[in-house]
This record gives sequence, C-alpha cells and structure tokens, in this order.
Amino acid sequence: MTVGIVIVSHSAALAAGVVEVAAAMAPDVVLVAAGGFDGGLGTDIDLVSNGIAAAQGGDGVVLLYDIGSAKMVADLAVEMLGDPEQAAVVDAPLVEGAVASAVAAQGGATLDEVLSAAASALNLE
Amino acid sequence: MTVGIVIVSHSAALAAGVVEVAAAMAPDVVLVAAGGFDGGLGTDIDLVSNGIAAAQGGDGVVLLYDIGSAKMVADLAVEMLGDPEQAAVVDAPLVEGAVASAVAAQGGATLDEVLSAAASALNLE
Amino acid sequence: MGCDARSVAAAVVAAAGVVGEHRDELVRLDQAMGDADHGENLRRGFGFVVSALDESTPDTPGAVLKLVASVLISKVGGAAGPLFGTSFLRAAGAVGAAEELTPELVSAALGAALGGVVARGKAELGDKTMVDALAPAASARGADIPTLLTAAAIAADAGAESTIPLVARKGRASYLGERAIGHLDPGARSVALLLRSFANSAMGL
Amino acid sequence: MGCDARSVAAAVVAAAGVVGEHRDELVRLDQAMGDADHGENLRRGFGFVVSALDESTPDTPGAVLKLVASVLISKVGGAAGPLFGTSFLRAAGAVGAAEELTPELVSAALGAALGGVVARGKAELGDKTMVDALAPAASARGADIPTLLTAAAIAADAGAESTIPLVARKGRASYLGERAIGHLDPGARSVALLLRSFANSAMGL
Ligand SMILES: Nc1ncnc2c1ncn2[C@@H]1O[C@H](COP(=O)(O)OP(=O)(O)O)[C@@H](O)[C@H]1O
Ligand SMILES: Nc1ncnc2c1ncn2[C@@H]1O[C@H](COP(=O)(O)OP(=O)(O)O)[C@@H](O)[C@H]1O
Ligand SMILES: [Mg+2]
Ligand SMILES: [Mg+2]
Ligand SMILES: [Mg+2]
Ligand SMILES: [Mg+2]
Repeated sequence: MTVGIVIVSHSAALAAGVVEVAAAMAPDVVLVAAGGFDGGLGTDIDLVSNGIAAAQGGDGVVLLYDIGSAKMVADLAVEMLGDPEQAAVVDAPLVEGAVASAVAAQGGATLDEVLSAAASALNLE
Repeated sequence: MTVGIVIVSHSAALAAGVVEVAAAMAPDVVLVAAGGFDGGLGTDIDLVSNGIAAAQGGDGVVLLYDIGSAKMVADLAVEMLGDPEQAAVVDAPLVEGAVASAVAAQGGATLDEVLSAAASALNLE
Repeated sequence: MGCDARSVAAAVVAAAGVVGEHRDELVRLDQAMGDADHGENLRRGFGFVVSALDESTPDTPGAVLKLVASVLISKVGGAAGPLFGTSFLRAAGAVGAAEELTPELVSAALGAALGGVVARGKAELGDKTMVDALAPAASARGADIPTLLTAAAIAADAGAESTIPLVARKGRASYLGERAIGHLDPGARSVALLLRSFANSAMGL
Repeated sequence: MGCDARSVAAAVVAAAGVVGEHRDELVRLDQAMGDADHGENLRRGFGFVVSALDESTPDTPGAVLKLVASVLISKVGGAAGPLFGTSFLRAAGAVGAAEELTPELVSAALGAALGGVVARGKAELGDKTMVDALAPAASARGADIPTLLTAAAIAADAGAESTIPLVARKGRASYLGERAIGHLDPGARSVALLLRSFANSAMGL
C-alpha cells in the first residue's frame, strides 16, 4: 500500500482536476477528491471524512486544501479521527503539493516523507 | 475594466475549478479556464491564446499555470503577442495565486499590482 | 425559572430567527470583503439546527450546544461552519452535564467558545475576524445570566464595530489588503447578533 | 544533390517514422519518471507534421523547419511541444531564407535549437533533460552535413546515456528526487533518435 491523499476544495471540479493531474504521475496511489458543498461552492466535512476513509490503506492519509475553511474542515476531520498517525493536513500550495505528495507516495514514502515532499513542492518545476 | 486572468492547466476540470473558486471573490473579473488538451490531460497553446484574447479588456492579462509544460505554453502564448504590456505569466502557486490575482484585479489593480499580489499569495490565508 | 436544556434550545431557535432576519445584511457584508455567502451559510445552517431541535430536545444545556455544534459543522460550507461549530462544541464541553446553566457556566462557555474559534482559525485580536467580537464578549461579567449576556452582547457589538478600520489578517478578507478598511467583518457581526439574541432570550426567562 | 527544402522535408518525414517506431519505448521511459505520455505526444505531433508536409512543402529549409515548429507547438500537449517547437523555430531562424543548407547552417541550426530549448525550459547541462543530449550535439563539427549530423547523433546518444545516473532538476521528473537515478531521460532519448534519423537521411543524400 501507499499513503493516500485527499484533496479538500471549495469546488468539486477543482478537487477532481487536482486528482486527475496528480494521478498521472502516481497510478498506484489512492487520490480522493473532496470538493464542493451541496452542489455548489463550499467545504463539506462529511465528504472529507469519507474521503479519508476511502484513501486510508493503512499507511496514512495526507490532506491538502485550497483556501480558508478548507483547511479548517480538513483539520476538524483529522481531529475527529483521534489518531495523529492516521492522517495529517499539510500546509502546501494545493496543486503543486498534491503532485509532489502523489509522486512521493507512489515511490513508497511514509506519511512523514510525503508531508515533507508536499511542503517543499514549490521549489520544483 | 479590470485585468483579466487565464488559468493554464493540464486538466480542464482543474482550470474550471480554479476559475470557479476565484470568481467567487471577483464577480467583475474575466477569468478564463484554459485547461486540458484534446479531451484529455495536456496543455493547449490555442486554448491559451484564445483565453488571453477573451480575458483581454485593455488593462492586461495575467496567466497562472499548474506544472511543467503549462508554464512553457503560457510563456509561448505571451511571447507570440509580441507586447509585454498585454499579458504576463506569473510564477505563483496556482490556486492561491489565482484567488489573490482575482481579488486584486477586482479591486482595480494594474497588471503589475496583480502580478505582485499573486506572487505573495502563499502568505495569506 | 432556570436556564435548562429547554430554555437553551429556545434561545437557539430564537437566534436562528435573528440570523434569518439578518441574512441579507450578512450577505452584503461578506460581499464587500469575501464571497457573499456568510448570511446564507448561517441562515441555512441554523435552519438545520432548528429542524434538529424540533426532532429531539437533548436533555442538558451541554447536549443542546453539542447538537448545535455538530449540525453547524456538517451543514455550513464556509468558515462559519468549523468556527461556530468548534465554538459551540467547546462551550458544550465547558458546561458539561449540568442540568441548568449558572452565570459561572455561561462565562466558562463563552471563554471556551473563544478558545475554540482561536484554536480552529488561529486569529488574534485585531485580525478583523469574529474573534474581535467574541474575545471582549468572553471577558464580560455579570451576577446573573441576563446581565452577563447583556454585557457580552454590548461588548461584542463594540468589538464588531472595532473591525471597521482594520485590515484583515485571516480569512478570505485577508486577500483584500487595505481594501478591507472601512468594512465591518461579517463574522464579527454575526457573533454580536447571536449574543444579542441570547441576551434577549435570557431576559425573557 | 544538395540539402534543399524537399530533402529537409523528407528527413522530417523519415524522423516521424522513427518516432512512431519508438513510441512504446519513449512511453516506457516516461512512465518510469513522468506521466507516460512522451512517446504518444511525439508520435501524434509528428503525425500532424507529416500531414502538414503532405499538404504543402514549403520552399526553403527554413520554412520547413518553421512549419514543423508550429505544428509541434500546437499539436503536442506536453513539454515536448513547446520545447521541440521552440527549438525548430529557432533553427528555422538560424537558417534564414537559404535555398540549401550548408554544414555551417546546420551547425548554426543546432546551436539555435539548443538556445531555444534552454530559453524555453531553463534547464542546464546535467539537469537530466533533453538539453543533456542536445548540448553536446550542438557542439559537434563536420566538413559536410552527413559527417556533422553523424557526429551530432553520436554526441546526442552519449549525452542521453549520461542522464541515467542523474537526479532530474527540471520537468516532472524533478518531483522524483533520487528515484530518478537509473533512468534514461525520455526527452534526451528522443533528441538522440531524431538526430540519428536526420544523420541517416543526410547520408542517403
Ligand atoms: N481564521 C479565522 N479565524 C477567525 N475567524 C475567521 C477566520 N476565517 C474566517 N473567519 C470569519 O469567518 C467569516 C466569514 O465566514 P463565511 O463567509 O461563512 O466563510 P467563508 O469565508 O468560507 O465564505 C469572516 O467574516 C470572519 O469573521
Ligand atoms: N524545463 C525543461 N527543460 C528542458 N527539457 C525539459 C524540461 N521539462 C521537461 N523537459 C523534457 O521533456 C521531457 C518530457 O516530455 P513530455 O513527456 O512530452 O512532457 P510532459 O512532462 O509535459 O509530459 C523530459 O524527458 C525532458 O527531457
Ligand atoms: Mg463567505
Ligand atoms: Mg464561502
Ligand atoms: Mg510526459
Ligand atoms: Mg504530459
């Protein structure tokens, strides 16, 4: 298994697009789009919690977010798990961080390694 | 008029989603999604060039990109205009930079001001 | 009559009504500095809260607050969801299993609510957020609940007004830079509206 | 027979055939370090180039190169599009309106092509990109075009092989860090394939 990834966004299209772009370099990684709320823009904690469950393969889940409440909802969903080994929210640019995370996870990186790959994403091109 | 914005991405969904999120804070800004290639993942110079034309309202156009060839295609499309006053590519995280650009443009910022707003996007939340 | 689960639930339902009446005002405030959804986010969220309370009134004040928290967290798609949600959740924790609220418990609940918003959103006083209304409210004191909540509402009102000349350093409005100056923060306004409504409910007890 | 527009076009068509034959190999190389599309990107792009040349053969070598450039730029959806596109465009500029290529013009074209790739992609030698194949090729010399292009092809081959032990610092492969070590860069491989094909065409002149 690899670390799983959840993309938390205000937009369903944005989350799906980030998953699509990141998946192109990480065919074996479970990437889940958790975007949009109630058919429109917004963040949805249930989508995020279900996304974590879907992305969890035993090696942990990394969450990336777009802006504002997406981070808060990601944090809340992780806190609700009650186990910091299971999932972590990373503070990284969304698209760049998602690609870096996905590539790291594809390479068999641990949760901590994926987090640091995401955090240094902007220096790559 | 305001500065226009073109989102260059490998994914049509990603570009459309970024436009959707940024537009929520910038109702008067022309935001154009230039994502995907030939129905799949990839970058499309014609979409980008047409996007610049569509976003051009006389005050200039800012282009943001996701990864790799998206930057090169954006650069090429701008060079093909042959006039650096018309459009500029900004090196910023895509989603965060797009929101910052859109908000700046909505506020009547000039092309240069939008570019610096985008470039400092990651410090905001 | 004491401040039991039923009165807390009634105060929440009354507050939902106030949120509904001020929906458009909150939308306009958020339009100037954000994405114009704050009023609708809250109206919708409190609508679900009222439905949840219609279905079952939990039997302690803490349980009411906890129900409010979980509904807001899952039914509000903007920052107000996790922020108000966390604040109601922490307030619920502060009042524990008490059958009736006391001024001390209300004061503890307000302090915990503030702690929750700060933990969730990391804003400091002066960042032009709901913290600027909630922090002074949490410092209010009073010998009885109506007095305490009235003092809190007055403090929240002043705190909300104090956001007008500020630049925002958290939330969407932080993208506006200097252009945020001159605008009242929508979240601070809704905190003030909720506390005013709670104070009015308490006076009617 | 000299190296006129018609022979340059024929060399491009032959190169398109080689690209098609190596499509799967290039896909596999890009699968190890990228998004597995390099072979298909090039096969498809050169397919459009061949169609464009079928419709009209431009009347100078420079015009052929320019047509190749514009087709690759608009029909290749990956990095190879703007990179090869810019290189063919710069090469076209270097040979100008000449009716026939000379060794000096071919050498100038290779240098300009390298300049174009570097201007577009900002990679330096050793960044594990097509630059590692094109830069040594552009330094090759020869008294006649077949000799020059053969030397360039040999240099490009060696340059491509030299990418194997490297870590990538540009392009998608840069995301892989150390895991790129041990893999041949797909873009460097395709530069080598194109130059080998051009050399073969020149020998048949
Ligand atoms: N990090 C934060 N800390 C405290 N309050 C915040 C924070 N971010 C946003 N807010 C509050 O949330 C309000 C906006 O709420 P709302 O419009 O529902 O959310 P959104 O910005 O997601 O659309 C702001 O007016 C502000 O008071
Ligand atoms: N910045 C760059 N400078 C030079 N060459 C690059 C650069 N980025 C990518 N490349 C080359 O492009 C090749 C990948 O091409 P391709 O697969 O068509 O593009 P993409 O990465 O967009 O899918 C790499 O093997 C490398 O040689
Ligand atoms: Mg809002
Ligand atoms: Mg919102
Ligand atoms: Mg590729
Ligand atoms: Mg590609």
